Amino acid sequence: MSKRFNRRDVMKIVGGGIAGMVFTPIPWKLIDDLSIWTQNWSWIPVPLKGDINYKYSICTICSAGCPVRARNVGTQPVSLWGIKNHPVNNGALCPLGFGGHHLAFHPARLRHPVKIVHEKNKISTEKVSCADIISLIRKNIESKQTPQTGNLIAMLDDRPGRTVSYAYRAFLAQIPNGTYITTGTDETDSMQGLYEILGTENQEYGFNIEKARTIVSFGAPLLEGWGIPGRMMHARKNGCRILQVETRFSHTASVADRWLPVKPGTEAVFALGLANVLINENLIDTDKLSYQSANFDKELKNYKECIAGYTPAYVAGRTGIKEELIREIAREMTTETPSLVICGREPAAGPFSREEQIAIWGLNFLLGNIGPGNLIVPRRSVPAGASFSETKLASVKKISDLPDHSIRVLMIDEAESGHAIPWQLIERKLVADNPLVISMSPYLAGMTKRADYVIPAPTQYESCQDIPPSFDSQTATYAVSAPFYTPPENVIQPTEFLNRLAEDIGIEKTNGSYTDMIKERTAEIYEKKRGWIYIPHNGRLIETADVFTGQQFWSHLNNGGYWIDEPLEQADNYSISLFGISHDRGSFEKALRQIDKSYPSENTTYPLALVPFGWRGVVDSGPVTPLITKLYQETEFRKGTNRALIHPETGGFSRLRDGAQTTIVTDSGELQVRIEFNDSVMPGVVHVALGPDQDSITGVKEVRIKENILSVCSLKDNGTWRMTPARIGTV
Amino acid sequence: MNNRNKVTQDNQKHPRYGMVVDLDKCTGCGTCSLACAVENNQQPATPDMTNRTGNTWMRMYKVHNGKPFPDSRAVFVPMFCQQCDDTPCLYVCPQNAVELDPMTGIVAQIPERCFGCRYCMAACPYESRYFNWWDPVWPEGMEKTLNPDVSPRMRGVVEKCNFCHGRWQRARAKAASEGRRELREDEYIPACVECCPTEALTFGNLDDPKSKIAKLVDDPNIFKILGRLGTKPKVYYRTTRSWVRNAVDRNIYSETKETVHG
Amino acid sequence: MNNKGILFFFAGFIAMLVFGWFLFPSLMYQKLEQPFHFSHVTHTEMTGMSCNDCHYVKSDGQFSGIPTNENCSMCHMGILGETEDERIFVEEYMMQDREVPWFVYSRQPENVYFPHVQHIDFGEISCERCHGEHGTSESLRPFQRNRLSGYSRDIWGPSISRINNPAGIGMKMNDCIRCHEQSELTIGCIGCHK
Amino acid sequence: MDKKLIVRGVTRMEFKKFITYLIPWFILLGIGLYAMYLVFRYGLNHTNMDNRFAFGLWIYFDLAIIALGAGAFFTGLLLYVFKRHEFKSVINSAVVIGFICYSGAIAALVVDVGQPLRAWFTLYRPNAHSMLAEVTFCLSLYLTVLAVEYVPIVMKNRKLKQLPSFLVFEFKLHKVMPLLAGVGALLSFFHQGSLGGMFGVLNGQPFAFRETVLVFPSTFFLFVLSAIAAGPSFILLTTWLVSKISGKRLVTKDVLMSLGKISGILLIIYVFFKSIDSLVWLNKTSPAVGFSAADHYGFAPFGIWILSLEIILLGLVPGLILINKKLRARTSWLLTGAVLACAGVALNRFVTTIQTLSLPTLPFADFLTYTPTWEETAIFLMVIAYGVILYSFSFRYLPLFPQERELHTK
Repeated sequence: MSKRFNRRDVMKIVGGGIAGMVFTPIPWKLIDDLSIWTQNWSWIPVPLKGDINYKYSICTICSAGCPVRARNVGTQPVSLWGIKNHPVNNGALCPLGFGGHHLAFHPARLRHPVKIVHEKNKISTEKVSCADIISLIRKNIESKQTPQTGNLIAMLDDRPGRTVSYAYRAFLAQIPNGTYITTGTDETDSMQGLYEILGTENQEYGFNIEKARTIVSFGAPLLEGWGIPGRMMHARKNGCRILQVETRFSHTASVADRWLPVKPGTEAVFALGLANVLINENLIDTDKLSYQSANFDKELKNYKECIAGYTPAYVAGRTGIKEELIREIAREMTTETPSLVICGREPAAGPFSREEQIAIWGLNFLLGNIGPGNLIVPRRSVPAGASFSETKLASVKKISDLPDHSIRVLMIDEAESGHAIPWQLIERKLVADNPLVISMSPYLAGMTKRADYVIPAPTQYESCQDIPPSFDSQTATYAVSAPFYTPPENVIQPTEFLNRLAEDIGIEKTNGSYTDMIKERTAEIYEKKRGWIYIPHNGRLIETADVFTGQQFWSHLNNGGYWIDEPLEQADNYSISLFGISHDRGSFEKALRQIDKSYPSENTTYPLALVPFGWRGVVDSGPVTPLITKLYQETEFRKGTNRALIHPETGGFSRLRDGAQTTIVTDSGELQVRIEFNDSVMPGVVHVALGPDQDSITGVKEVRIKENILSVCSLKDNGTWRMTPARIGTV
Repeated sequence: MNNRNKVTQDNQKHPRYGMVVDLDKCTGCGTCSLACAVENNQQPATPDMTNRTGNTWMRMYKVHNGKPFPDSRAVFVPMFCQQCDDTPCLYVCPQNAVELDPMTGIVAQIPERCFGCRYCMAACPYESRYFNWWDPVWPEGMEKTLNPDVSPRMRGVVEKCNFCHGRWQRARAKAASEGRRELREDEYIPACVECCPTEALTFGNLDDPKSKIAKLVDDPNIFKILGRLGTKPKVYYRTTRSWVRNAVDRNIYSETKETVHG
Repeated sequence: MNNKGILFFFAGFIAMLVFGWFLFPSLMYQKLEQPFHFSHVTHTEMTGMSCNDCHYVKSDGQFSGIPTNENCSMCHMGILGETEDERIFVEEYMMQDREVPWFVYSRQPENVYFPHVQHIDFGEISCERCHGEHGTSESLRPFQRNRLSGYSRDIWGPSISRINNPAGIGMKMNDCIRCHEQSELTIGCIGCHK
Repeated sequence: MDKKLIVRGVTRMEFKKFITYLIPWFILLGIGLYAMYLVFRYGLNHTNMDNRFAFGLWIYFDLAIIALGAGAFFTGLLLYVFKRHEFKSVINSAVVIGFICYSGAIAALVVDVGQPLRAWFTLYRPNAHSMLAEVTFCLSLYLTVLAVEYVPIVMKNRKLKQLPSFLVFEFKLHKVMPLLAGVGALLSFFHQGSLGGMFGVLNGQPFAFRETVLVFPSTFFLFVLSAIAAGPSFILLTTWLVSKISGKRLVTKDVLMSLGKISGILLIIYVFFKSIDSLVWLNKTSPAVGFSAADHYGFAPFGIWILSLEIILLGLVPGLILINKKLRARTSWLLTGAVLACAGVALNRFVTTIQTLSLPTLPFADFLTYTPTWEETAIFLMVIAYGVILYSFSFRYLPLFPQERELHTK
């Protein structure tokens, strides 16, 4: 011990310590705790804990209004489910509906009024106050504009019929040049042709899908979220046959009983071909039909002359469907009865033109489908509520009816129809110098990206909303989407915004809160004591007459109840005109020829037919649940934005690889796309996908305005863009 | 493995859950995928996630008949863990993170025991196992919508469909509070079965001759995908169309490859 | 090695043993005080409440756990008694409508599913077996949190070596398995893992 | 400056030059460590592996270097158990190469798994059925054996030799060498086999699945056989390469020829069994589950040529070259044979890992391809750099080739 303590001694102590450590818990506990630590990293999210309870409400993502049952932890919904055997939709919910409770936390959510700063290809936001926006609008309203430069103060509402829509109209009626517009791209718009044939505007019609054995669908994505999605699914489950007339091998076409891939733009020709067979082979019941039209004989004669040219041989040449098959389909329509013909729309490709719609809906008349008890049934309208019944309302206009460069101030309502809306459709109606575009939206997504200012609106399940009947509903229905939680602090209800604006410019405000307006509307429905109310808690239908008080009726509705009207026994008078009231035969035929001519011919600069496609609700418009990536990005089950599908044998692409980046060129511009060879695409056609708004889903910090296929589609004056001549790559 | 022995011993007592997918009914709406993701706390994709690195326990395929336009037909095939009785992934897992559950017959994957060697993924012929290539990230606030019955996974582990066993646990607790040890047929069904709008999916106890599924399995149009591999899946598919059968299953020799989209 | 070498070696060896067995455990765990003290005895003896009044199995089979403000509000609308803890509870939590962020001694990891109902009804296990004499405690002992894993000391159990842990003491997976094996219960991983 | 450390009787390059030569390798090591940090911090999304291509470059690399590293145990077996004393001149080098291969493989594996902190679960509660559990056990045990075998070589360093207690220890270690060699051989046998078995047992992957021979799939034995066939060739190659680079004669030529001969004989045996195995698999095992040869070899670029290349050009041809005494005697032929043999085993491991995962099993799945990311490549190169650096230091300071001194003084 006398020697100095040296380096070797330290080594020995350390050695002893290391040897000793093996006999202590240190290494063993550390190794254990470290591995447990990997289960418990601070960045792994932890679900809420708490009491599990259930609440009922209605989904407001699209106009279908599907009832939902929310499973909550405390007050926070953690999942949404359909309500089994619900009379409205049989308990089905679409994939978007399943993510409805995510939308409040969407990465693109706005929580404060903002000004949008547009830079090249990208946008950023600056916080502003609501008062700033209001004073800007007031200035624009007050400034004296000459009609030449455009002076309309417009409100764009793509889901008319809601209480808020009436509030908009009442507001607009009070201010000079106030105009209420819809884009006319909703599925409801595909019904216009039917109303033209029936010569009625105030009478609503719906479909008795449950009764149909066969549905001939012209472009309607029946199994992908058409109408109230659950109804069609249910009908399909019960064996309803689907004949899909559509150029694209869509999901519906893939599983339909027959896929009839007509050349793009020839759907109406195909319909007239079917009419030709129906009439010439005497497959229609003329005696029965003659009751439905005042001057039936004349109409029929006229119609016969018109379709005489559309012989199966001619139609086969035009559409690409074999002559014999056309006959077979027509016969099937009268054997597998009752059969319904539906004119729909591919969510991204735009509606059919008025004439095409008339040609297609006309088949229903020949099949005797119209009228109470048939497949296309009249239904009552839902009253607007006491506060609007005596107020002056602005009339409903379609945006394509307005002259170009006429809108000075455009306010956009957040609720979208779920269908694609090309921005040019709106842009060309705005004045050239400094139009003011204000969006009332919870998100920086879809059309809001093009606005100048955004008023943050409440989103799904944050405020009371009402649900007018879906366009396909066979009776009137009404439901109220009850909120699950309160919106964030700076969020402003659109009606509240209107009230502030009204106060500022000194016009009359609406009475009470938005919930009160909805309550008034329910009171009016209750007054009539018609129909039933479905109570989701116990699955019972109660007769409205059996509900004791209006307050009770309201409380049922506010807890997920669904009011369903009685079927209408008798329709208002209608007088069928097979070319539509406002159309004579000449202009009808001319319009069809026009469409015919627009089909691209080979050996021109633009030899291909460009047809966009998408999925209802996900066509780059509003936000959807971030989990939609399960069907797009993570599986490619559905095609993402700017994916171009062509047949490998479509001429001139021998240089292209599958998956290559290339450009699509049309008259309106060009767009970068990724090519995908697909041998079920019609040769000569190129389909380009519109997918979800990827930036907003994945929460990318820098929001880009990405050009999509709609920006190169050529927009017709009638508001359609179904087909555009195009070419691929640089020549 | 002692657990496997237990399964065979106790077979009479415990249910053996399975599923039947009716391919003729499926319309490819994709609801099951989303309902599964919501139920089982699967994270949304990160910006660079692809269809090869995503996490889709319930995955939809669009399978083509191989004929070009205009004769193309397609069928939608929901593909998820086939819950094999002769479980390829179980035999290979080095640390018992996979188990054939003795109570239910579910092939259970315990992510906390998994160290991410991915050997099971190489072993699975159905491509139904998913690795967490990324940290689980939800948009801010959206983690509040997580299902409390399912624990979120961390990066670096494998996960897969487990017939929503969180629902099974809940159902058992409910039954226990009523004094029952066994579950009634409709008390426990996975999220995908509950949400399917066309009732293409049927779930139940394969060993209970009275159950709906046991009757379905007797149907001559029932088959197992890659049944010849001998992995004995408990998920059955059904179709009456022969081309669907040929495109989905390798029951005959095919020299021509079927093309696939989706 | 010479004697001196052996001596140094053992000095290191013993020092490490002392450190490992006595100092290390307290370094591993962080002691945290509960937001305020709660006396189980006061609640059971003075008011005659039973355990089941606050901790019970709900109709869907789920265990209620620690009562929420809603349950407490039946009595604690205003300040009862004069203790500081009562004041904190009422003023800082009840009145502000905030739930008390209790540290739960027996909180299992997120991936564990523990159904109380099966253990109480079928297993006939008394609460004390796992929770000890917590129900008759005067005040709340400090919560010990593992610095690495974040879990309660009660999961690991009081003995750092985990040797000879009696049944019900320690709530790691092995403790569960041991009890299940003794009662010959067939249960797989997903019986307890979610 | 480090003269005192260098083995007595041999010359090594200047220290500065030595360091300069190592700099690029250290740079590679550094890049690899950065890539490793990225993977540990952010997860395996930094690789191009995916849910179907669950294994990539790293697993392939592991399988390949473990096969080539088999030279270590096999030379040890020949020397200590079969008393082939001529291999004493390469055994030290072989042990170092073995150690590098195995430790490198484990380093790559640690990055490859998603949660390395949980890897000990395998040892704590293993699944006895899993080939990977067997691999893990054998690999970690054998790495220990290699480390123990490495120790006496380190202790032969001039400086360390001066410590008397080390000398005693080294002497004692030497006595257990035959035992270690035997244990090592047994462990190696099992883990080489298990690595082969890992794929052979995959009854869900008809391309990989093989018939069972004595409870193990046939690939179990084929992997052992191919590894011990290629191992000596790899020792041969490295010895030649080190000799070229250092400009020293390290061993006598007969040692290299002897290695080549053993490699050749074993290759011929391997090719024989591999051919039988392939025929049985293509005609019986695979068709029984509905997969024809066309299903396995119908996807470009993996045609049937890859099987022919593996068996004939990289199996039979080097085998024939190496067993032919005349050809073997000529350095160029000897090296060609050895290179082909090593390439053959590398190709075999490639086919086993990469081709298995490329091929679709589901009738409606796609054929997939895979390219590693820079991070994967960097970590792969890092392991190689680590090997080069460790070997360089060993070569400089330790007597890896006992014959060198003799040959030097001659």
